[in-house]
Amino acid sequence: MTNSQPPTGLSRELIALRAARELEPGSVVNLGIGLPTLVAGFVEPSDDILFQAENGILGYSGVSESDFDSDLINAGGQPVNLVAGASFFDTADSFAMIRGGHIDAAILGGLQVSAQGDLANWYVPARGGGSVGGAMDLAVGAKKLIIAMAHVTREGEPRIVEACDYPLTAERCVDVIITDYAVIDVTESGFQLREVAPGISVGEVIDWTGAPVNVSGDVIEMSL
Amino acid sequence: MTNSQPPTGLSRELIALRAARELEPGSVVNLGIGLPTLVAGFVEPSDDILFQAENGILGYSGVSESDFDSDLINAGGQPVNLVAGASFFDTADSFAMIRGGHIDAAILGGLQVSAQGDLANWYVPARGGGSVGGAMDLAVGAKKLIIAMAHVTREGEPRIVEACDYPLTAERCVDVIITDYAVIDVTESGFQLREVAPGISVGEVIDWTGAPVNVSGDVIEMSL
Amino acid sequence: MLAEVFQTPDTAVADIANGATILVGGFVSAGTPSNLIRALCRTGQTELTAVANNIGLGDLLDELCEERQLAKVIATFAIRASGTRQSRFESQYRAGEVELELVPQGTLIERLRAGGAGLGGVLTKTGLGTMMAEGKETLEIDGEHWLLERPLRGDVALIKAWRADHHGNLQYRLAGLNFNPVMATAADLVIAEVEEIVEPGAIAPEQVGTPAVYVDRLVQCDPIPVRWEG
Amino acid sequence: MLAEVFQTPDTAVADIANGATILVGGFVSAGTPSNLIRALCRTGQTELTAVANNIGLGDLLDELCEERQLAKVIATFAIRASGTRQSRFESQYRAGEVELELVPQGTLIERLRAGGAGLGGVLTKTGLGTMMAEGKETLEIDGEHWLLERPLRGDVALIKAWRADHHGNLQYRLAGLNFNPVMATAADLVIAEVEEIVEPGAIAPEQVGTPAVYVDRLVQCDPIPVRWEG
Repeated sequence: MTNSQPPTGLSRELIALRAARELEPGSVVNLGIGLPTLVAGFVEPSDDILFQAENGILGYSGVSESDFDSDLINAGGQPVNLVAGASFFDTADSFAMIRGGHIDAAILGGLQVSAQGDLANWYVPARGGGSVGGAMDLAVGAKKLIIAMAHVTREGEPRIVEACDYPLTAERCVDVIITDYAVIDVTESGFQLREVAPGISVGEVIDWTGAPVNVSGDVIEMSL
Repeated sequence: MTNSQPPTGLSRELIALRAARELEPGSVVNLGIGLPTLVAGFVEPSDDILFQAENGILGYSGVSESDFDSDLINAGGQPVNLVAGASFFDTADSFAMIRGGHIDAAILGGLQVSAQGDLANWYVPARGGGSVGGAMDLAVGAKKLIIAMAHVTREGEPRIVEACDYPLTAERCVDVIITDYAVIDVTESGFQLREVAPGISVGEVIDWTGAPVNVSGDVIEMSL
Repeated sequence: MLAEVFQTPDTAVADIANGATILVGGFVSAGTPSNLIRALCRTGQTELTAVANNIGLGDLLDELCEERQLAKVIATFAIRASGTRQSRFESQYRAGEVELELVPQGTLIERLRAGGAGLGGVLTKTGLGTMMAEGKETLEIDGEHWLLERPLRGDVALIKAWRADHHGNLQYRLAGLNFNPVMATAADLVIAEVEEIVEPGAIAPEQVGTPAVYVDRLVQCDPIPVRWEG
Repeated sequence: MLAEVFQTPDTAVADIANGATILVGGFVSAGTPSNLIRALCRTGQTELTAVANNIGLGDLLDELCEERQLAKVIATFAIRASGTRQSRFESQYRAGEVELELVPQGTLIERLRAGGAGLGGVLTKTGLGTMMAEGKETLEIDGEHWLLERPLRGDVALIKAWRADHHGNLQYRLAGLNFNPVMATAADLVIAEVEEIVEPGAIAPEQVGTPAVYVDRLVQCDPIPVRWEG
């Protein structure tokens, strides 16, 4: 971390695009509110990805631009379209699906991620209160947890840290972090840099990360 | 109890008829396998009783005499007819309904009932093994538990006893016992005789019951 | 057994008591009993505890804060991520005037299910090692740790379905199910707002989302549209 | 993600291993995967544990006893009330050749649900004070006693639905649901026998009983009728 101005990385849309590329074809995926919601717009129908929404949908295809039906929304309250072969269920069945390990991947927003994979994403201490929604269940239950977020706060503080000082969502749950600067895997031995965003250097990622980042492997530039 | 021959009481059908009279109009009722199943044949449509079956039906109207559909059976495996306004659900929802106290009354068969209302109805020690089905959940969950059974065993042993020596289905669960001889309430202070079957005397009920029976109230003859 | 049909949402909720715990179905705009919520506001009853997925995010539950009818809210979404707009609930919460118990969504629905299904609690990994575990028991079962969460019930449930029959069977449409079917199992008095009431048999037995046994009162209303303002 | 369609029940079950724990859906005649059960018999695999509502009561599960393929059965109905006819299972059970774990129906389904839903156990009053509580923990929570029952999962689930689409969504008819939807959540490999396979979209989203995420393999078969012989 330095005291200089943080570099400008990817837009929210490009973070979402890169996150979409992280999904396996044919997988079942839950998207958190905010940036992750954009991911649905970046998958191809041929990928056969089924998006699950906590409020009880398996198989929506993204945010709808057409008429609003109050009974057809995702967990962010946005109107959605359905794919052929979608299904509806109640919240108990939805979280049996989530908590029971039937979701291949979840992409959530983050406030902080620690070197052992702890996630903080629901409570900003300075604001208090917080809203938790399905985040804790998803963090515990999804087979693979991808965090899509800005690499640093608006104040230039790293969000990728040795230990979270924000209240946790869950311990040891994060597998991959996708930011405007980099793709970083959370491994047994801490953060492992996999990719850097175009225009961002390995040194800048290290500078703006609040914990050691292993760069020993092949670090490549993100393909977008 | 005497060593003489037990008197002949009501037929199974008349026990079922009397048990049917015990049901409140508009109530939701589960019927156990065997004798209790006959009860469905003795309620009037105007009673608006909804029968629930453990295997996932609310609103069957009795055993069907017509074609057998393998997917439309009660918990005893018998084909049933539906009333208008019936519903189907899975076993988890069915036992949420039962265990959660949403069934107004269950009528089950019995092997033994004790003075504190313990029920034994699933395991004959001499035979071993046993089958429990939904009996334990119904005994615990039904708001009112009615036991319909023969007053004595084939060998003339009382089934209404001070304490069960057969393995229990549940403790302190029975509200009413309807037998071929009598209607007996299980109260805080033990068995209370409410009605005797036509042709059966109060003395005979006392003789063939294996525990004290309070006869202090108005004991009337069953109206059938 | 037949559900009782009320002519107005106001008569359906008229006997809700001060201090009652009220389960409120719906998920933002989907399956939300907005007419019943507005009628509850009009009762003027106070010291209420509301259990709902969300408050102050485009829903009408926030209107209960107008006249300070809420003593406590149990919810999963209650505070907006951004501080630029505060709901009435959030303002009162920050002023210490109303209590908030924030619960993870999967834990909230499972606590309600336990309350309705006669189960003694919920054993979940959700919340372990977080603020949600503070003051709660953790059980070790076969070497794994689980958080014990308590069953949750209401005195009243206000729910919304698409259609009802006169027995009280409810049919939902699209994602209108959400919290409604489970909440219908977990309250002493269940009041359902529906768009249409039909004859028994008109809803196919396979399409009943909430069986008649759970529903006490019905009221037919045009839905009030609401929308997320996250 | 798309469920794999197998041409015969035999190919669908061919890789089930010796010693596997197999959840078998159905309730006597309703929703019973009889073609898959017969195919499992033909694999000749042994030391199997079968988890099912019933065995030897008109169902075909009893045929697994013909060649002694079962080491253990976890069920709610396994022994007829009358001793006049014994199933093969009952004979082998009485000879000490196969183990039986008898479980109350509501506990069995809830243990399976916990296994599929990521919950650590079931807290129920069912079985308290009976043989079913022997050797199990009892918890006191807020002054009430609850029996702690363990989650239950299978290596494989054999289930039966009416129709499937190619994604693996299943639709049930009448009382064919019973144990099938929950068992579909609680096994590593889920194989569904259906009467018809249709295009995605042909089953309305509200009529899906088991969402596609749970189903790995599909096989289309004419149902084999079975009937209770209580």
